[in-house]
Amino acid sequence: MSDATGEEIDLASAEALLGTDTDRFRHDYLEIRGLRVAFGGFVAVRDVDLTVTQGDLHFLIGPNGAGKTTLIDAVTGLVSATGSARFGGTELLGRGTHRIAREGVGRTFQTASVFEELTVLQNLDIAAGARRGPMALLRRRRDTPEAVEQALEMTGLASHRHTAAGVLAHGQKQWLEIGMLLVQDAHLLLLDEPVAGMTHAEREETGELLRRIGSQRVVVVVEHDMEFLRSFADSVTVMHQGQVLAEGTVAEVQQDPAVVEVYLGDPAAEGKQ
Amino acid sequence: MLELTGVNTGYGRTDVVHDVSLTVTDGGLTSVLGHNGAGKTTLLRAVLGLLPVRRGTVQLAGTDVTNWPTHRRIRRGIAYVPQGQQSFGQLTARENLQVVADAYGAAGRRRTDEALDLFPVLGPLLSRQAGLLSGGQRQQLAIARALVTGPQLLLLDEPTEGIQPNVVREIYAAISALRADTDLSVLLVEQHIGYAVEHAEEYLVMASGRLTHRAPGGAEAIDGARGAMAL
Amino acid sequence: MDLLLPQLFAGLSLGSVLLLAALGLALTFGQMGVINMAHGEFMMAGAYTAFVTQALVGNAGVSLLVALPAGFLVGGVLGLILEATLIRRMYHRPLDTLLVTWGVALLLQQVARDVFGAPNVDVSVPTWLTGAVSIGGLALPKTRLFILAIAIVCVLALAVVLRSTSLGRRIRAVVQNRDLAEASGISSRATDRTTFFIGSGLAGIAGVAVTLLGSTGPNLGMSYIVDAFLVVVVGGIGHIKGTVIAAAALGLMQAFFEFSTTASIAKVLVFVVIIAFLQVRPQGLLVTRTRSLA
Amino acid sequence: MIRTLTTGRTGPLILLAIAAILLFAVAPIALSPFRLSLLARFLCVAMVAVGIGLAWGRGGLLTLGQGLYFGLGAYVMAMHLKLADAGPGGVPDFMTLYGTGEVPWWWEPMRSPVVTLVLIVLVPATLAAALGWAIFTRRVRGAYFAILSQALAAAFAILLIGQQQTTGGTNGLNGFRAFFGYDLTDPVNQRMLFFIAAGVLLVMVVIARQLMVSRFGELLVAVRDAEDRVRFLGYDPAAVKTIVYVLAAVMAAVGGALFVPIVGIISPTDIGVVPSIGFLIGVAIGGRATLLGPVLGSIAVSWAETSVAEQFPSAWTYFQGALFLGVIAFLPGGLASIVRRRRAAPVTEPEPDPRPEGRTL
Amino acid sequence: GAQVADADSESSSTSDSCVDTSGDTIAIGFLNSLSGTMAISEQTVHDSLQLAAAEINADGGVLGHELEIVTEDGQSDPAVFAERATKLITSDCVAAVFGGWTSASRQAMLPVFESNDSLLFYPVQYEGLEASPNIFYTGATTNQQIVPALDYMVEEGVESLFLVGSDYVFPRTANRIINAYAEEHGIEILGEEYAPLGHTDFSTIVNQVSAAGADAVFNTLNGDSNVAFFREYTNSGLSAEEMPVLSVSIAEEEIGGIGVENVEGQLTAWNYYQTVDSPENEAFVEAFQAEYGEDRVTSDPMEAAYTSLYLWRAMVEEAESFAVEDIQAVADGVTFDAPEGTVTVSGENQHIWKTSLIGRIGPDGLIYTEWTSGEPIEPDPFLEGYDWAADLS
Ligand SMILES: Nc1ncnc2c1ncn2[C@@H]1O[C@H](COP(=O)(O)OP(=O)(O)OP(=O)(O)O)[C@@H](O)[C@H]1O
Ligand SMILES: Nc1ncnc2c1ncn2[C@@H]1O[C@H](COP(=O)(O)OP(=O)(O)OP(=O)(O)O)[C@@H](O)[C@H]1O
Ligand SMILES: [Mg+2]
Ligand SMILES: [Mg+2]
Repeated sequence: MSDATGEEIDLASAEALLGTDTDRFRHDYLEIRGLRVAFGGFVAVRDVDLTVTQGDLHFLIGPNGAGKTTLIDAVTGLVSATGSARFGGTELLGRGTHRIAREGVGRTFQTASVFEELTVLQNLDIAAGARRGPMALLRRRRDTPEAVEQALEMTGLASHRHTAAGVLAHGQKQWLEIGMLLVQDAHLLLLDEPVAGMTHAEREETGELLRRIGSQRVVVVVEHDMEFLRSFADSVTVMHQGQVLAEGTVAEVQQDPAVVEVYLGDPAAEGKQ
Repeated sequence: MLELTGVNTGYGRTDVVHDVSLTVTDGGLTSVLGHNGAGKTTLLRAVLGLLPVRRGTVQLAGTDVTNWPTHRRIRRGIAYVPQGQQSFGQLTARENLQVVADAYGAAGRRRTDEALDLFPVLGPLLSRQAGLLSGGQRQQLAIARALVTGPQLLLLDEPTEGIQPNVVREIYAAISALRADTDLSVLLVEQHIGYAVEHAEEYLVMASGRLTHRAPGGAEAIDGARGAMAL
Repeated sequence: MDLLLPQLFAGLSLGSVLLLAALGLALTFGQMGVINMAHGEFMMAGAYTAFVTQALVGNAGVSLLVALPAGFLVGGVLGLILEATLIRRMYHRPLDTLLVTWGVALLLQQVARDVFGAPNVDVSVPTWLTGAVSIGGLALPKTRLFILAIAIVCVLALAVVLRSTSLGRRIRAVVQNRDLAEASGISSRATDRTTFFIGSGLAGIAGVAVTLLGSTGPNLGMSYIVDAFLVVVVGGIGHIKGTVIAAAALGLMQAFFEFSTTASIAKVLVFVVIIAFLQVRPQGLLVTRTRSLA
Repeated sequence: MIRTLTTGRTGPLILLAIAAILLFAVAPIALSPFRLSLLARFLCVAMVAVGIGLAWGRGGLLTLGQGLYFGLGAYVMAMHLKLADAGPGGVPDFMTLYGTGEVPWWWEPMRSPVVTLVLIVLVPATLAAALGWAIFTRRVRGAYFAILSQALAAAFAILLIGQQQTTGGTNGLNGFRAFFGYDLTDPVNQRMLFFIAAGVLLVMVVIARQLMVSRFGELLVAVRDAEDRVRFLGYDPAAVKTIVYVLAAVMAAVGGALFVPIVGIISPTDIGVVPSIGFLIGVAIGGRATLLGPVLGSIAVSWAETSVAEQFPSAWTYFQGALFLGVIAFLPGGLASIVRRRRAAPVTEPEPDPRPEGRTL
Repeated sequence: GAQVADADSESSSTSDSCVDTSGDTIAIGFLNSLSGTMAISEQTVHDSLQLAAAEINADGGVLGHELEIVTEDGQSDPAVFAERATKLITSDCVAAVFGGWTSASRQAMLPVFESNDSLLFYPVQYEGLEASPNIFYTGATTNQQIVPALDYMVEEGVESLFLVGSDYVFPRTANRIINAYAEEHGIEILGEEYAPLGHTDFSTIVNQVSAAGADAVFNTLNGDSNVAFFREYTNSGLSAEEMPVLSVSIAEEEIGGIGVENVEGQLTAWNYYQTVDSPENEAFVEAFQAEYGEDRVTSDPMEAAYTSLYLWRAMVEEAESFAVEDIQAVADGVTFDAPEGTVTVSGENQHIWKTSLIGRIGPDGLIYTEWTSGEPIEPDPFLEGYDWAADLS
């Protein structure tokens, strides 16, 4: 599948990378209860309950400023929050960011964030290595770990392996980030607008990849692209002003007048898009 | 309005964009499409003077501006909405607009009000630090900031990325309206082929830094564009 | 403790000196991110300006009033030259500015030594500033009151410029995103120069002011630079208000520690307190909230 | 050719071997005892530079306060030499002259040579670990860290100066007669000191090299570039930074410890703000992110300082100022960047923005 | 001329001197800080050393050899002093080195001169408690400066003192001596404060001085700090009439920087002032100002440095040899009619007999002798001749 320029997602490699251990994450689920985030007097997220299980590609949508990113920030320890967010039976709130990550929680950022000075390969290798012992860290990397190799193939960045990540184009960085999540062996993936800025074909590929990942891991995707959502979402939560506005399948929320009102807008006009 | 002839540009010593020529007519809209990493952003940065043009020329309303500093080009009537929801993070939303409006006196203040009318979301957020806004809020702020300069040529780099669907439509409606009212020319980089091709006079497809396809726009051209992109 | 009030004044007065020294840094470092180690030498240039004006004007009273704006100009012009020749290339690597300007500082010191001679020169205190004002048995040296006044005027002026003028907004915009500022029609070159001019000019004023208190010699800058940076850091980078509070706090602390221990121990204690303080507030007194990675 | 030497897998080893031959075989023959002990002093400074190269060049920690650790190592060593000179149970001369004539309790451990050697490493390591951990977990970084580290060096120097009776104050500690039983005035022993310094430096370079090519080295660069991002991968950046900070501290301390018998004095003048910044210049000039750059740079700078100052006394300041300015402004990669052509992986150059917020892109 | 050693340069054994006396010239080293914080003071000493060397060369040199000066910069760093001293001795093969200012620099150089058996002439008043056979101390030791100053104060009826000093060895040692003296003579010490070198804010210390209300202040502050101290002192309304300050580190050079108006009428203790009335001094001041400008002043350390070179010449000519051991052998009793008066080398401790002078700062910035010990005082660096000082060392 990967073409000469290597700039395309290779699902076969994803298969190899993910297929290693099919039912390892069978019992994982993310459970958020009564989550509340306040910045000074402003409450950005309030009383959010959300349950996401493995095998369910879950989408989180809502108007700009609804609190989607803030929710992810809270779960990953970037902002402090009250309430509860449990994953695999472990309470995440109140822990340090890197400890949460070690619990198997990974995320991407709304603006892609990779190690600009390191090569693509080094980026992936670092992501793969958080559980390495000190001795392994002090040794030189002799060969590319298998998972890293597969991630390179999968993200179509194999030909860029020695390119500094900083010079990648926007979309390439986003793929690299997803690749880093996979080699990091995250069981819970929180993706903040992962297909923003991608072409239609690229979206399709990324969507397929996410679907594949979602069958084995817990995945939450924040996205504004309704077409993408319709194609790939299993279930959807709509947030508005920090609260959950609606929940259900794509069809259900699309019918919800409140969602149309604050988010989708006039469906007639939408047809034109 | 804008004319590029044989432009080469890039980073460090390597060229990323090769031999691109394009024209945006007065009041016209030209779209640039292309895969990730094709060089679209790089091209826009060269038009703005943020990157040096190593070969070729950039003409703005008949004047050769190839070697002008960026801010002079902006004063000449270009406005830019960069990719990635950029703002002056530690200034408040209001100051983000003011800092641009300052240079235009009363006209700047008037256009600030107009831009705020266009993005009602921003109203209650004006005194919040831009760096604290959500991604979509920042993107709307970025477009507003561009409009405050009262541009004749608008460079838009994936302007609707991260914006909720109904607002996306409003933004495009607003751009159409502006083009109708004033004589605004637009150079648009987009991934969403729909608007970009339908309303364009001409659309171009880039791949690996070169133009691989160019054709007149229009609703009927969308399928053709899809085909060209898939190549 | 009958020395409570005099010590309070001593602390505030030391604070005002620190503030003057730090104010320009609050601009060039706090706003622009340039770690200008030659700031102290710009102060020194201001001090020598006071010396030269005195030699030209003769009358110490008049010359001080002439020296204040002259010092501002001298400091500012030195800053401009530094910005245009070196700093300009280095905005994307702020830590390196520290080392380059350190080199500049060394050069300026040696230039001063060669031009004015190694020994200190005498800048006389004008007669209308000699002696003390007595308030309720408390003798407040006039020079210190004068410096307090200069500090207050400078702070207010700077605050107004940054808060409510378009220059202030431009300065902050350029610092935060140079490319975006250019692409919004702001000339980052001109803005940088203006900012640096004002920041360095303030150092010049500070230099003129401290001639009233201490020695005017090639080493003048060195004695202020570390403290001045600490003031800005403790105050919180980019916050003039924080700088003011920090300067007062450090001044008072030094004065009271010094009173109950020795000046050396007091200095060490102040450093220890600062380190402990940064444990509690790693970004200084006033913090700009951000969404990291947003 | 040079490119393969500095970047290849075996290249650095070859360079190292050449360096070893130069140091162990050529220098002792070619140089007079005076020049040899000068070179020995340069090697001590180069040890500090190796540590700075790791911490600053790789880790982005601009540490302006290495004088603190240099001083700790030096003073521990100097205290031992003083006590050894005084004989068992004896009191160092300056204490009787200027003080109470009693040896304070915290001097006592340094009577033992073994304990001294352990403390030379342990004291700075513990202090750096404690400070580093405290500073880095609170995410003090960039310019804040630089200025804080500078203040530390300043505070340490002031503290030493204030303790005339127990630390020698501004005079520092000097007038050592013997080094672990070897007469320091004997040129043979001076030569032995040179060999020790050269050996220690080479070991440090080997350690630094191993770190640079290891995954830890990559992690260090990652932390330098995007500390927050590293956290989301499950690493604790504070730990990474603390480790390299401790390492740099220990290298500085060992350099300081050897400086003492070689130069014959340690005083606060050698450890305050000014010398601390002085340590950086060689690193910057050689190329901070390279392996040998800091070492060669700092030796070259020390050598240039001495010869310029000998030829044109007082012109050294101009020269030093110009070096700082010229190299860093116009040659940020140091001299190494001239030698080496651009590599595929630019693990060199800039540092993270010192300002607390990140740019929005 | 006497042949001291073979001229094989950089010989491997450090204790053999390589001084070359075979030619027409003889090399001597000047080692002063020409850069860094101490350049303020040491440059002046360097100037007067140059003057003395030029005069001696004009006068036919030393034992028929013209002086060839090797100048090194100590960079205000003791370690550099030690290193440059080694270089002067072993590479430049100088017959003697003149320089040093801070005690730290002297102590750093001491082992170098002892192990290489060479000579250092150190021109600054210092804290005593030292006597190396390889160093000639031509400035005052404590019993030639501090003790006479205290004697003077007792004579003037001072009953209480406040001690202000910089935080380093000289003030700390001086103050120990003063405390011991005070105890013996019934003087009350009302306070003792130290400021770090280069300290610039003296409001707290002056507040304390002013509150304590002593009869006088004994000031051992060094360098720049004096400027800040005296300005603060005057500005808080204290004056020489009310509470005189006796300083031991302020010479004519420093007064310009402090501003005469801030120190007029205050006291100093030295062995030389520019105003000393003697034909030798008249000649010295004239020559110095002719060389360096009418506006330059001369001070005690400059004079001591100037004298040190002449003393060395006198000793060499007495010994008819440049060899260290020959010089050491004849040193005792060698005299020179210095600008400050006749000085004599003490063979016992390599210090020199000097006359102590208490001076008062005049409105013209010069210092005028107020009181004199009358005759040269024998140097006693360990204060062995003073009972009250028995516990000091
Ligand atoms: N640190 C903060 N301080 C104050 N307000 C904040 C902070 N962080 C976020 N906000 C506000 O919280 C609200 C939610 O922001 P968030 O980024 O979560 O929105 P979002 O749903 O991700 O929107 P978008 O789709 O535009 O990315 C916004 O109004 C934002 O301005
Ligand atoms: N700062 C830089 N330095 C070096 N190369 C760069 C830099 N920025 C981008 N590039 C390279 O230039 C090429 C074009 O990048 P550009 O950002 O222009 O693509 P784009 O078409 O805008 O892609 P996207 O749709 O993802 O935004 C990419 O291959 C990228 O690797
Ligand atoms: Mg968001
Ligand atoms: Mg782009």
